[in-house]
Amino acid sequence: MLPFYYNIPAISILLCMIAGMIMPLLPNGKVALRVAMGVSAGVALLSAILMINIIPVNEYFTYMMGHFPAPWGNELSAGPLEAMIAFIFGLVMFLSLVGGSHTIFYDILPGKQKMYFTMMSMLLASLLAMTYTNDIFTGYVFIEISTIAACAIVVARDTPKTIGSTIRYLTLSLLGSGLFLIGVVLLYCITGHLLMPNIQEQVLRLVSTGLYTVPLTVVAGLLFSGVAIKSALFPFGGWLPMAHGGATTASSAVLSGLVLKGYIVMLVKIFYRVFTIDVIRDLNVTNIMFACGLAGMIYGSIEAFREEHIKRMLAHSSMAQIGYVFMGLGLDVNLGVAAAFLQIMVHAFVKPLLFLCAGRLSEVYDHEKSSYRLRGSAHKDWIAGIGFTLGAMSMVGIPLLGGFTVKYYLVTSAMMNPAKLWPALITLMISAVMNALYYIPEVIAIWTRCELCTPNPVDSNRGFDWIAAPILSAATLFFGLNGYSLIQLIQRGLALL
Amino acid sequence: MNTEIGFFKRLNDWVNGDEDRIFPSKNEYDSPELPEPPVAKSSLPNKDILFLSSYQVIAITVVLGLVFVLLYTVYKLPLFGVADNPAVNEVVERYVEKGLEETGAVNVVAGMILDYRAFDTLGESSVLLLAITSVMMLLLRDEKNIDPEEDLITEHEAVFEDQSRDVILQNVTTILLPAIMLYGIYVILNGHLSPGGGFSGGAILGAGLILYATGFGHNRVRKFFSMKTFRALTTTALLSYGLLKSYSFLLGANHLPTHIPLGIPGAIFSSGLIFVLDICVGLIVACTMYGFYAVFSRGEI
Amino acid sequence: MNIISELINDRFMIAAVLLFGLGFMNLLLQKNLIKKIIAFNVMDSAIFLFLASQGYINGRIAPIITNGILDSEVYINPIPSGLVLTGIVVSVSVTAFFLALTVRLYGIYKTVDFDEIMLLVDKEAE
Amino acid sequence: MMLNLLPMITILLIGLPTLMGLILLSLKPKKPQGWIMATLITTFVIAISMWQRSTGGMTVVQFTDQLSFNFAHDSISSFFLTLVQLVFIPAMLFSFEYHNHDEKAYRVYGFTLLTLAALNGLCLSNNLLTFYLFYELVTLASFPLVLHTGTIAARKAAVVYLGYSVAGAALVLAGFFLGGAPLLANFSMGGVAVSQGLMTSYAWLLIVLGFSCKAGMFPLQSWLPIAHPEAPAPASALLSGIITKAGILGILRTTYYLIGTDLLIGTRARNVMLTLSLITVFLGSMLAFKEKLLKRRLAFSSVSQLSYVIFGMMMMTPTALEGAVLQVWFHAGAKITLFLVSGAIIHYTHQTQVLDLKGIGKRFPIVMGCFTVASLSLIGIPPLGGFIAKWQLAAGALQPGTGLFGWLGVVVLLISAILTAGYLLPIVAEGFFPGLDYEMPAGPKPGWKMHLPLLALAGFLLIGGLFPVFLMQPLQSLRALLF
Repeated sequence: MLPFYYNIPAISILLCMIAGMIMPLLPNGKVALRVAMGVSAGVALLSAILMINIIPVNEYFTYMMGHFPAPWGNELSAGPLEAMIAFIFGLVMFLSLVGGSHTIFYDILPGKQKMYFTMMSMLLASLLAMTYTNDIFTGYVFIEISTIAACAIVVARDTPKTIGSTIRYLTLSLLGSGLFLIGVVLLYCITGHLLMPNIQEQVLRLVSTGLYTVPLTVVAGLLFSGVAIKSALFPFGGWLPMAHGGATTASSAVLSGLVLKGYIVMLVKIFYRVFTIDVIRDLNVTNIMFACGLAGMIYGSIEAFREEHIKRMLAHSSMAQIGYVFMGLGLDVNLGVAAAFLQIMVHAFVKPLLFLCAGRLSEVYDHEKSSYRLRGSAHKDWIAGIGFTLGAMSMVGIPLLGGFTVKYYLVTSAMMNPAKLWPALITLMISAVMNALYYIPEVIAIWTRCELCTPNPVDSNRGFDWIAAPILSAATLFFGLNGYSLIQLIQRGLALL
Repeated sequence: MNTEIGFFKRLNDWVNGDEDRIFPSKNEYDSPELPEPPVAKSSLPNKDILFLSSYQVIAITVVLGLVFVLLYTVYKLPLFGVADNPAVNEVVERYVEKGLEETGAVNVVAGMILDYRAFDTLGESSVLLLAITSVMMLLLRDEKNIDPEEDLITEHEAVFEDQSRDVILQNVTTILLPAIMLYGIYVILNGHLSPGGGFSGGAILGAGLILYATGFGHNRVRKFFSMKTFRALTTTALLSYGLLKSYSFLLGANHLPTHIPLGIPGAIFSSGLIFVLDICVGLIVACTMYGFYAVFSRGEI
Repeated sequence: MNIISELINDRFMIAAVLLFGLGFMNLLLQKNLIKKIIAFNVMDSAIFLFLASQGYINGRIAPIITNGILDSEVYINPIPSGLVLTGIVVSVSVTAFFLALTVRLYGIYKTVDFDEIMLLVDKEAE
Repeated sequence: MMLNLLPMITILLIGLPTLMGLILLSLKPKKPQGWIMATLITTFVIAISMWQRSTGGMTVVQFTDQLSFNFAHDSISSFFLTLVQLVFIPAMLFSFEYHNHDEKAYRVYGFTLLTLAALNGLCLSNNLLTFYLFYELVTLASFPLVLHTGTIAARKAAVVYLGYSVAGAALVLAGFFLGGAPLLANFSMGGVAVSQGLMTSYAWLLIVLGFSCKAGMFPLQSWLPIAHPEAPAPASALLSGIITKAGILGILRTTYYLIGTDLLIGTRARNVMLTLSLITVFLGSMLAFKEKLLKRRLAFSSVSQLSYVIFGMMMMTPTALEGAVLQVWFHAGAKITLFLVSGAIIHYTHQTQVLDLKGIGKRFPIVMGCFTVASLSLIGIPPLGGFIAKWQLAAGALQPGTGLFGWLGVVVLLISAILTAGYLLPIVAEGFFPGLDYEMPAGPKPGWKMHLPLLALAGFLLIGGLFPVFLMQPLQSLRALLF
């Protein structure tokens, strides 16, 4: 009989899946929303318990899904890092649902709301599974689940634009999962295992004997490019802005904040637990990551600068932020990976904050999304205005906020690798300037009073969706103030992977 | 940026800060006097064509490169059909040699996907749920998805079907349907004993339903298989699947016995959960297949 | 010579790779959405062929223990078959989703040409 | 000292203007003038009362073991702090009359107060991180001032201003990250002087370049002539008089309080800075000379004059540093006077071109009198303040051991002084002696709210020139500490 908290990963995944399955039986969308919110909050709670239990003792454990240990049965594995990520996933999903609830019922037809929440729960389940899995084939299955669910929550709004962007999104995602699958298959062919620890020992044996080096490199490349397509790394990111910009607010928040990150977390886990990071660095995959990351930072910033539709602008900026993550991973130093994870966490809070606030602001002038139509909206909805301002400031990299901490640690880790110092530094600074150039005018715009514009009457039964913005802003501040201790935690977690 | 300005002109402008030709000055929000936002990307088509031409070249080169890399990899991989490739290891041995006593399934593959690696299969079945849900999300008729002429066509078809049924099809259906259904059920129930199982059997059942629908029209099917029954069946099947598997996952992980009798290997009521799970999967697949057909053909079940 | 025999020996895997490349390229290049879907299915089937060929071992039988022989030397590798089963289901579901999107887009724009649709979609006023 | 005033004055100097500004922006009171003046005078009194006192550091937040959020008040702080409070009062008083027909005036007042708060925080901050935070805040708070009129040109100008400032800040950040440990320390007299070698000097170069963007040094000067003509006159007066000084303070802090001069003397980085500053001195004067638009001419003159300061600081000799600080004071006074005068002219005659200012002196004798005093001080004619500043600069440049740059600097300073006379005095001459065929157009005259500030500033320049001791004495003690 294991202590309870060992069961938490499995329980939280199964909880989300079962919640997704019972959605069709629920009477209406409101109830479904409550269930989905309850589930994600529950996941956050459970993961918090898990964190409390394993972070102090720095424990890493594997968990059999069924009666059979590795290498025969499926397994999950969890440590401090996974626990933190899962906690953030649950919490942010909850907050996005809370903050987007009003818009969901505006954007999505009543007949489809239950299906929408099915998708949301399944999406959370797949994200958790990708975080926790110890078995690459399970990883593949849940990648597919998250693909379908993500496309579905984009298309749920059901406008021609969303359908079109979804088909673009789906096509590229299929390419990505195809590459990932063939990578998994090749890995199975040369190692004969599907569970990470067993593959790892085989891989180490192969590396030591020099057998199958070419297939190994190809596998690493395939897995990386599959994930890169799905997480919108620079050359493959064309689908992202339309998809994220067109979806309903909660979907955009979840997609930009969590889904893109889920794949990266799994990729890092594969790199650490399957190949071991040193092998990956010998195979030069990190250099590709680094280059693509830098390119993505510049490209995303420029595109965002040229965009005037506010949500698409945020989506472009997500591309740039993903570039930060891959740059951190590509730096070849462990602190860089930790900084990348810090960026994942910070961005998982900041981007939903921006999306939710942008959604609320756009509701002030009946769902206008182009920036100039948002003028003065912050005065009508000052909570969202302040939230958006904070988020933008964090993106610009004002001290005391999360964004600055991330930049600080990225550069600190870049200092450890002189070969990549200057490109990293210069690109970071350029993209910081670009961030300022498209976020600050936006902020000024929403705070500039506009006499000609006629705001909608504020409807009274909005419920509690205003609560999300303050919590997310608080989280941003928290990351800004406690960066140091968090980096320590993350590094301990990485060491255990 | 107009291009005819020479570099030195620009440099000069920049130094004494004249018109900002160098600095990309963006109107952060257009003036309120503008009645409409500038209709974005009027220059899109030709840009897009340029993009395409280069895009195709890039795509072809990328794919060719990929194919060559993969071929080289295949050349490096272990030979086809030899017994001593790394994939044949203790995992396979245990699946084959202990599978019978541990899962009670004669069909090792069924034992593997439904017991050893059941978590994957759970995910797989929920993929089916997601698929049918998203298809319904897209294609169910509602105010955002109305196509009058298409509806007209469907109406005419319905009328046409009611008046003149295809006699051959109907008779063949009446003869074949019982056999198909029986066969499907057989495949499902024998999932743990013989090739096949929930997925294949479910597909057969779904095919039978589709044949019936084509022969006798949806209204006949809807008499016994309406939206309500569809929801109930899929959800209950999937739920029971999920709950049962969660039960065995959690117990198994905590090294507790599940108290589910494995029965005599080879008997029809054997191999514990696998039997039940096969039935659930079969139901899910059958409903999904028919659901796809119905929703695609007329946007309702 | 050795290479030739190896090529002949590995024909399934090579065919699988070629099919994969074919599907991949068409998925990228085809303008017609239906053809894109077909290409996607070709790609997946190629992967399944690859897996199945990996699982096969000369002179062994399917892993269904009817005659009570419990020796792994007799049967082929069951794992790839299971993976193929999973993969097939996934690809069926994705295909259905893809087709549904295509139907909707055809209903809106009366065309299945991906590029045209994308141009029209980008022109949509939101 | 007996009791630590620091927390109180910090809260008052930063909090009070912030509070007032936010109240103005949110409530839009009809008659805010009294309140604003009360705030400004309060902060002024506080700053004066803290004159030349130095306190220990006060840590507000401790981020990591090294990074902290820290305030302190020392001699340099009080120099800049007092100057800031000193010039905000006349500028604000002037803007009351300048904006008397503008119903959006509350926006200008509010953001001006916010800028004041940010500048105070800048003067009080005790390490580079804090400094950087307030530096960004200064940019963000002064951005709407440029944006105020809301015309397309103003928007472009605002975005240009934002872009240049943020780019500068990014350079600072880059250098801050590069420099690593020595830059995380609190400011201390003479710098920490750890011999970090090349990396530190390049980090210093990055930081100083970043700050000098705000101070309008050559590669990054273009925002001044774009932003100033668009901003309302009091705002542009503050921009070029004080906000540019934020960059100067940054350079001073990094050079004398973080890295330490003895590490930098003779490095390539320092030579680069010297060269750039001299180029800017010359270039600015030339451009101002050929410029026809009054406010742009003044902006270019700021570009040139501010590089005097940078040159003085880069010489790294005690006298030159004195000259730099004096130049900061007197350039602020003079340039604000000039901009306010141009504002008065624009407000009452709507003339912006230099050529249209014929006979303006006959119309507004007092105003143009102040203009004359300010221009004389800017050129460096005794007995006005500017003379002392430039004298000290030249003397510092000619101190032994300065080498080639010393001589070069003096020459460039002289040429630029002549050019300054060339682009400022014709306005005065044309203004007062338009010739016989000039008949004075009738029109409204500036009221006391415009006259009083101008007279006060002119008087400040004169007194500063006559009795510089009240600045020299603390400067003597400062140089004793720094060198």
